[in-house]
Amino acid sequence: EDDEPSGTDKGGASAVKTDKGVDAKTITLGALTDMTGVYATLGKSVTQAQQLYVKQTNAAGGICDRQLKLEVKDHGYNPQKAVSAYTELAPQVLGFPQFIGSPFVAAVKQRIDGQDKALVIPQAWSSTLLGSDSIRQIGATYDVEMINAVDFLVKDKGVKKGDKIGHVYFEGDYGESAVAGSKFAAEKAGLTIVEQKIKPTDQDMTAQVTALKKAGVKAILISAGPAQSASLVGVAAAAKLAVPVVGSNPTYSPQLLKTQAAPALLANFFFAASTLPIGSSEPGPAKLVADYEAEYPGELVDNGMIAGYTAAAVFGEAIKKACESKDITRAGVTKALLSMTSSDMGFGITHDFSDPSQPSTRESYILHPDEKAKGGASVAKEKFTSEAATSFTPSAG
Amino acid sequence: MSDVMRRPRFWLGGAGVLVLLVLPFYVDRFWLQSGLFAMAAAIGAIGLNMLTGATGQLSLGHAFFLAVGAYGYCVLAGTGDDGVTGLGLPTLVAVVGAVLLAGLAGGLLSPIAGRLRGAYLGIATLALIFIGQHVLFNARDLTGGYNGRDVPPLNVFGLRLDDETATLLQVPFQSMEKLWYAGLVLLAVGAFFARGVLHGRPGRAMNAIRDHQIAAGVMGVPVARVRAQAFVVSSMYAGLAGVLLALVFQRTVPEYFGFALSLEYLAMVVIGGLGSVSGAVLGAVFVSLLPQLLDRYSDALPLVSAPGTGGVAPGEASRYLYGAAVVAVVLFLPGGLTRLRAGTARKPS
Amino acid sequence: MRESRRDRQPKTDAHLRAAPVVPVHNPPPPPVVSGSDSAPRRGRGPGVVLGCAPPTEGVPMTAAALQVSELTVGYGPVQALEGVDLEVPEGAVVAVLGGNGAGKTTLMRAVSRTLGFHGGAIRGGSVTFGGRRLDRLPPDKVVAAGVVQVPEGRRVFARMTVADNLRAGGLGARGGRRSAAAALTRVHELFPVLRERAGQPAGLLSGGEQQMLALGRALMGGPRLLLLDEPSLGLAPLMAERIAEAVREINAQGTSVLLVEQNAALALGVAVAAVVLEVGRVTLSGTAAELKGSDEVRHRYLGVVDETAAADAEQAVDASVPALTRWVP
Amino acid sequence: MTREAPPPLAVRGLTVRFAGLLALDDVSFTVEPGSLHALIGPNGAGKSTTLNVLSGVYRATSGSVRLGDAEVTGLRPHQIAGLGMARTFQNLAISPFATVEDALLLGRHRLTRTGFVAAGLRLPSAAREAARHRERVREIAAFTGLEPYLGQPAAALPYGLRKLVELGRAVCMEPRVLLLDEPVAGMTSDERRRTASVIAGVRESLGISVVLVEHDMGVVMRLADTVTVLDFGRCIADGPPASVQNDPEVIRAYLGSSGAPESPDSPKEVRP
Amino acid sequence: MTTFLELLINGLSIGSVYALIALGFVVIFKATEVVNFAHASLLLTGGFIAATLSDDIGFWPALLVGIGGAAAVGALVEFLVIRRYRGSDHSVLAIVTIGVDILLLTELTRRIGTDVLALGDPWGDRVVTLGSVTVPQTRIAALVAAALIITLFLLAFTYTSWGVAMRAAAEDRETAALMGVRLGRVSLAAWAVAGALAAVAALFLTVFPTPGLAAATSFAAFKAFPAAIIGGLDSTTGALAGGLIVGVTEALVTGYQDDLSFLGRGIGEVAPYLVMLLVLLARPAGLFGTRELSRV
Ligand SMILES: Nc1ncnc2c1ncn2[C@@H]1O[C@H](COP(=O)(O)OP(=O)(O)OP(=O)(O)O)[C@@H](O)[C@H]1O
Ligand SMILES: Nc1ncnc2c1ncn2[C@@H]1O[C@H](COP(=O)(O)OP(=O)(O)OP(=O)(O)O)[C@@H](O)[C@H]1O
Ligand SMILES: CC(C)C[C@H](N)C(=O)O
Ligand SMILES: [Mg+2]
Ligand SMILES: [Mg+2]
Repeated sequence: EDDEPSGTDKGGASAVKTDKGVDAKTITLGALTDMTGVYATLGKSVTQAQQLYVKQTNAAGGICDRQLKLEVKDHGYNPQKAVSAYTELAPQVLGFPQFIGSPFVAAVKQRIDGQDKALVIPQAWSSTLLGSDSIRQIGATYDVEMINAVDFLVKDKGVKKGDKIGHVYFEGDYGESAVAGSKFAAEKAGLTIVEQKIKPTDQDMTAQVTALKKAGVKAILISAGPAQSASLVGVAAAAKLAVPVVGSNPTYSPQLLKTQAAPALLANFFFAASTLPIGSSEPGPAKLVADYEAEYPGELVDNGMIAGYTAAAVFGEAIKKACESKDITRAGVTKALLSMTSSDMGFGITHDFSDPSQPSTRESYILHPDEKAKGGASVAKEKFTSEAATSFTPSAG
Repeated sequence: MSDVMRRPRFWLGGAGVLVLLVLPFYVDRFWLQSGLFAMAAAIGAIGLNMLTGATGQLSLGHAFFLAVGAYGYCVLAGTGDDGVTGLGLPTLVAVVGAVLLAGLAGGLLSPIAGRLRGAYLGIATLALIFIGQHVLFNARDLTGGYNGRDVPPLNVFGLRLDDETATLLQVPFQSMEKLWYAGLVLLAVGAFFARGVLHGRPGRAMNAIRDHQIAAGVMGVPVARVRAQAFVVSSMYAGLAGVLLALVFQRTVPEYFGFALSLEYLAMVVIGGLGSVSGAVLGAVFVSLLPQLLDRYSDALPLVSAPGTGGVAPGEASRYLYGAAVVAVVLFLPGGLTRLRAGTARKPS
Repeated sequence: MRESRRDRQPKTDAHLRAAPVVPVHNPPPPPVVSGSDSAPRRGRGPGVVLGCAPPTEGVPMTAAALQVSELTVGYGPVQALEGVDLEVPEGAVVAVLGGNGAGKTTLMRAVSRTLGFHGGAIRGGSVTFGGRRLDRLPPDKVVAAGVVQVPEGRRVFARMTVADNLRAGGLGARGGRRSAAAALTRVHELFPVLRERAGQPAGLLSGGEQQMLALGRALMGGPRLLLLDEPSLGLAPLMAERIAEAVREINAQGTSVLLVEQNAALALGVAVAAVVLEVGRVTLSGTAAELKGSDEVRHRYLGVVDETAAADAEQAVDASVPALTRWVP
Repeated sequence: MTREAPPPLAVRGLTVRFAGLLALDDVSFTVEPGSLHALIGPNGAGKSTTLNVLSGVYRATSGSVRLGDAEVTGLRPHQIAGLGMARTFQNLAISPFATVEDALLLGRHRLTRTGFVAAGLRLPSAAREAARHRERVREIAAFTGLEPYLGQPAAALPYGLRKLVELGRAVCMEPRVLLLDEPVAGMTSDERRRTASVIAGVRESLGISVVLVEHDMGVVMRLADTVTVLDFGRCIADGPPASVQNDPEVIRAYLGSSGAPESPDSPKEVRP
Repeated sequence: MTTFLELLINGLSIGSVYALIALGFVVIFKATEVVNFAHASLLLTGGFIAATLSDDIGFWPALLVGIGGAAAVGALVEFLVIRRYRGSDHSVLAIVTIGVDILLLTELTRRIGTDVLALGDPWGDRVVTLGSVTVPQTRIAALVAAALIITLFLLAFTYTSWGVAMRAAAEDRETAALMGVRLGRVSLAAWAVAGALAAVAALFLTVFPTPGLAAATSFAAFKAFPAAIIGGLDSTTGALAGGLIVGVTEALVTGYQDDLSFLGRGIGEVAPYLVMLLVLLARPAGLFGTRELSRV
C-alpha cells in the first residue's frame, strides 16, 4: 500500500489531488528528530514547538478540511537509525517539517530528489543543502550568518583592516560552512581568519584561547555549541583577552547565564540569528511564548522553538497554497512553496522561497545575552544584510 | 543424504532459506533495509569473531575496516563527476578491490597488533577509529568530508541494483529488493568460507594461539603469521560488510564509522557466542534488529509517549530495553545465543 | 546418575586396559575392603587407630575433626563422587589415594567449597569440621574456620612476587601481625629458597619452587586442617622427602592434614590412615599399615611388583607396543 | 627394517641468564641419534630452561644448539618444530575447548598445508589431506591409549590423561627429536609404567631421539641410555644410568640419602 | 615561549583530571580485569548528583554526596551485574559494561537534557598568574588532588592487604578464594572506588574553564583509554603519567594547530592516540605496566 496510486479523492468537500501521506481526513507529516543524541537540545524544543503548531492548526479546523498529524521519529543522531527512520516514514508522510542532522539529510538527498520528492525542511543551515527543490532551509545559512557577524565586528566593534580574528568551529557541516562564510567576509574586509577546529567532545577552550591569544586576534567568531562558547568567553576573560565574541545561532542557550561564564558572556558575547529572539516583545514571539508555556508549563523557552515553529508554519502555509490550487500532492506542495516569495511568520524576517539555490534570507539580527529577557537574549543590532552577504554565492553541495 | 533429510534441522533450514528468498515480495522497504543492515552486520561480525572469538585478539577497530571497505568501494567505483575522486571501475571489480583494500589495511596494522595482547590490543585498535574518522572528515577529495559521498549502485552484469523501479510479479523492485538477494549471496558465501576456515587447519592454529600462544609456536604454528592472517581475513570481512552497508545507505557519512559501531560489533560476537559463525550471525541479527523493533513498537509500552509530548520517548525506551537486553544475554547465556540451540553444548572452535 | 556412572565406566577401563597390570575391578581381599554402602562407618576405622597420633594439646579427640559423610558430587552430567565417607580426626594425617579421575581433587574442592568455580555442586551428604557444617559456607568462611587448601598444580599468583604470594596466603588468617610474622619465618625455615627468591615474580619460579611456594602460602593462613592436593607433583626425590618432612612437622605442630597423593609410598609414609578412591567411590580404607599390606595398593599405587608379576608386566609392556608404523609423507 | 637415524643433537656451552640469576651455566651434552637422553636434577636446576632453549621458547645468553648441521640457536619456535623437534610441557598447555582429536591434529600442523583459501573453499586437496591425517591421528591415539577419548573435550579429562594427550600431540608431530618435560608426573605407578612403555615404544618403532626430563628415577633408570645431571644450572654428572646413580655428588644433590634403590618403583623391582 | 609554557601548564592541569579518570579505570582493571566501558556514565552520575544538589545544600556537601552517590552506583553495578557473571572471559564482561553504560547514560542524558548545570564551586573563574602564565585555580586544585589521591593508591596497592587481595583476586579468583579473600568484597570495593574517583574527576571537568555539567561531559572519559594504556593498564603510577601525557599532548597540538594544519585541523583529539601507538610500539605493556610473563 506504500505505492497508493495518486488520484483525486471524492471524500473531501473539495476534490483535490493527493498522493502519499494524505487521505480524506488527515495530512501526515514526518519529523526526524534527535531527542537522545548530541542535538537533543535542539530536537526537543523544535519538536514541541511543531506539536504546538499542529495542535493550534487542528483546533482552527486543520488545513484543506483535514487534520494535521505529526509522526515523530527519534534517531538519536545515529546515521543508521536516521536513514532507517526516513525509510520508514517516507512512504507514509506528505513531507518533513523537521529533519535534524544535515549529514543524514545529505545521506538521503538522492532519494529525496530522486523517487520520493517530498518536501523536507531540515533544522540545519549548512549551504551544502541548498540547490534542491525538495530540501528547503528556512533562514540564513551558517556562512551568511558569519558574513553578517564579521560585518558587525567591523562596523560596530572597531575591528580594522589588517586585523586578525579567530574562528573556533565544530568539525562537520555546521562549523565548516560557517568558516567558509567568515573567510569570504574576511577576504572582503581585509582581515585574516585564525582557524581553531574542534570536536563536539571538546568542552574546555583553554588551549584554543591560548593559541588565539598568541596569534593576537582582535575578535573571535565561534560556531559550536553553548558549552564551548561559554568556556571560550570565560577563559578569554580570565586570560585578559577582552575581545568581542560573536557566535552562530546554535552557540547560545539561556542556561549559560546560570554558569560561571555569565558575567563574561554579558560583557562581550553576541550571536547572529535570522529570527527575533524568543524574548522579544513583538507579537509573534510573545504569542508563541505564551502558548508554549501554556502547553508545556515549566519548560525552558529558547530559539529552537522559533526554528521549529517557523518550519511547521511554513510547511502549513505551503499546504494551504497547494490546497487552493487543488493539488496537495508532494509535487503540489513543493510547487506551492516555490511560489512563496515573501512569507513572514511573525518572527521578524520575511523569507523568499522562490529560488532553491539561495538561502531564504540573507538578513541577520545580532543578539546579546540578557538575563532580564525571556530566553535570555535581546536584540543588540536590528536585522541587516551586509553587502558582503548580498554578493556572496553559497557553495551548494 | 537421506539421513540428513530426516533431521529436523535440515527442514527448518530449508524453510528458513525459502522465507528469506520470498521476503522481498511481501515486506516493505523499511524491513528489507533493516534486514540488509543485519546481513551486513552479520558479515562483519563473522570477521570479528574469527579475530576476537577464534584467535583471541580483542579488536575495537572493526568500524575502521568497515569504513575502508565502504569508502574504498566509493572511490574505486565512483565516476568522479561529483567532485570527489573516483576511478570509475566496474562496480564488481570495485567490490573486490574494496575488500582487498580492507585486507591490506589489516595487514599493515598487524606488525603493531602482533606485539600486543588483550586489552592493550583492544584499545590500540581503538586508535584506528579516531584516526580513521579524522581522515574521513579531512581527506575531502577522497571521502567528501563531513557530508560523505554518494555510493555508486552495484551493477551486476548489466543489472543495476538502484532505485529504477523494475516490476516483478506486480511487485516494484527497487534497490532494497534487488540488494536483498545480493546480500543473501554475500552472507551465504561468507559464512560458508568462515566455517571451513574455523573447522579446518587454520582454525585449529588460531584457537591454539588464543589458548596458549607459546605452545602454539612450539607445535609448529607460525604465530606471528597466523595472527596477521587472521587480522587480514577479519578486515576483509569487515570490508565486505562495509561495501554492503554503503550500498544500502546509498551514501556514506563519516559519523557512522565511530566508536559506537565498533562496540556494537563486539557486542554482536559476544552476545551471539564467541568463536562460531552461527554465533556471529545470531548476534548480528540481535544487535541490529532489536533496536529497530524496539523503536518501532516501544510506543505501545506503558508510560512511553510520542517524542515531545513529555514522558519517556520511544527512543529512550528502546535504549533502556536494548541496554538491559545486552546485560541480560551476557549474564544468563554466558556462552551467547548459540547456547539456545540444542546440540551445541561444547564451546565451538 | 546411574547413567553417568555407567558411561564413565568404560573410560576408566579403557585407560587402564593398556596398563600391563592386574585388572582394576577385581574384588579386593576381604579384611580391609569396605564399599562405602556396605559398611560406611568402617571409615572411622583409621580414626580409632589414631590413639597413636601425635598428642594435640588436650583437645577432645574428634573436636576439630573433619567429617565427610555420604558425600555425592557432580559436575553437570558428570558424577564425580558418590557416597564418600571420610574422617580426619584432630591432629591426624589422612591420605587419599586413587588414580586419575578418581575424584580426589573433587573431594578437596567439596571441602574448600570451590566446586562452584568448576560448575560442580554437592548433590548430597555433608561436610563438617569441628562439628560445624562447612558445606553451606562461602570459601572464605571455610578458610576462617581454619581449613586451607593447597590447590592441585600449584596455582601460584604468577604476576605477584614470591613475597606478595605469601602475604596473600595470610589474608584469611585470624591471627594479627605478630602471628603473621611468625608464620613467615616458619615458612622461610621450611623453604629457604622462598627467601632468596622473595622479589621474583612467582610465575618465573621452577615447577618445584612453585610447589614449595604454594605450600608455604597455605601455611601463612595458620590452618588447623591442611588440604594438600598432590604436593609432591613434579618434585625431585630429595625435595619430595623434604615435603614429606614438612608435612610431618606441620602435623606435629597440631595441624591435621588431608593428603591427596599419587606417590603412595610418600603418602603412606606420612599418613596414619588412608582411603582409596576409585571412580568416585571409596573402595578401600584402613590404617597406613593395613593399606601398605594390601596387594591391590602394592600393585596399583606402590608399584611394588614380585618377580613373576614384573615379568608379565614387562611382556605386557612390549605387547602394548604395537610398533607404531612410521609416517611416510 | 631400515630407518635413517636422526642427526645428533649437540648442546655446547649453553648459558641462560635471567635478571640476576644464572639458570644455565655453560651446559654441554650430546643426544646421540636414536638414544634416550635423560636430564635430571633438583628443582630449579634448569632442566625446563634447557628444554625451553632447545624448543626456542627462551633465547640462550650464549652457547649453541645444533641438530646435525642445522644451527638451532636463535630460530623461532615454529622453525625449530619445522626441523622435527617436538616437546611436551611441564604445566599442561592444551586448549580447554578442543577435543582430544583437535589437540592431536594440532600436532599435525607443520605436516599439513591447507591454508585459509583451501580450508574456506573446502578444496578437495584440503579434504584429502584432512582424511589422511585424521587416520594417522587415530593410529597414534590407539597407540597411546587415547582412542576412547578422541571425541571428548580434553579439558574435562583428569590430569593424568591430559598429560597423555600432551605426549600424543608431540608424537603427532612426527618428530626426529622428542623433548619430554616430566611426562609421568602425577600418575599412579601403573600409569607411569604404561606411559613409560609408550615412550619406549615410540622410540623403538620410530627410531627417534628422546630428551627426557623426569623426577621418577624408576622411569629414568629403566628407559635412559644416558643421563645428564644438572644442579644450579651446572652439569654435575653425565653418563650411563648405573654410574650416575651411584655418583656421590648426584646422591648428595639430588637422590638424597635414601637414594633411588629404596624409592618405590626403582629399577631393581621393575626389571625382571 | 610563554605560549609554550602556558600550554604546557594547562596541559598538565587538565592531564591531572584525565589521570583521575584513568585511575578509576585502572583500579577496576586491576581488581577484576574488566575493561570498564561504563566509566563515562559513572563520571556523569557523580557530576550530575553534585551539580543538582549544589544549589540547595551548598557546594562541599553536594560534592560529598556526589562522590558517595557515584561510589554507590559503581558498587551497585558490581553487585547487580558484574558479580552475577558466571563465565571466565573478561572481554565478555566488557560487553556487559557496555550494556550498563547504555542504561545509565540514557537515563542521565534524559535528566540533564538541554541543561548546562553549574556547580557553584568556591574557585569561580579566578586564575593564578605565574609570571606571564595564567592558570585557573580549579586546575591547580585538580593537580594537587590528583597527585594526592594517586600517591595514596600507590601506597594502598603495594602495602595494604586490600591491595594484595585485589591483585590476587585479579589473577586467579579460585585460588584467591582458597586464601580466604572475599572476592565479592574486593570487586565491590574496586567499583565503588572507581565511581568515587570518576565523581572527583567529574567535579574538575565541570568547573571553570568549562561552564558546567552537560551531557557531553562524559566524553572526557574517552581520554582515559589512551591515558591508562600509555601508563600501563595495571599501574597506578602509569595512570598519572598517562593522564599528564595525554593532557599535554592535547594542549600542545591544539595550541600549535596552525603549524600542524598539514595534518588536518582538529587533531587535538587524535594526537593522544597517536602517542599511545608510539608508546605501545616501544613498550607493549605501556610505560609502567607489568609485561605478560611467559613461562612454560
Ligand atoms: N570441571 C569439570 N567438569 C566436568 N567434569 C570434571 C571437572 N573436573 C573434574 N571432572 C571429572 O570428575 C572426575 C574426578 O576428577 P578429579 O579431578 O577429582 O580426579 P582426580 O582424582 O583429582 O584426578 P587426578 O589424579 O588426575 O588429579 C573426573 O572424571 C573428571 O573428568
Ligand atoms: N623466565 C624466567 N625468568 C626468570 N627466572 C626464570 C625464568 N624461567 C626459569 N627461571 C629460573 O631458572 C631456574 C631454573 O628453572 P627451571 O624451570 O629450568 O628449573 P627445573 O629444572 O625445570 O625445575 P623443576 O624440576 O622444578 O621443573 C629457576 O630458579 C627459575 O626460577
Ligand atoms: C543546530 C545545528 C548545529 C545542527 C547541525 N547542523 C546538524 O548537523 O544537524
Ligand atoms: Mg586431582
Ligand atoms: Mg621444570
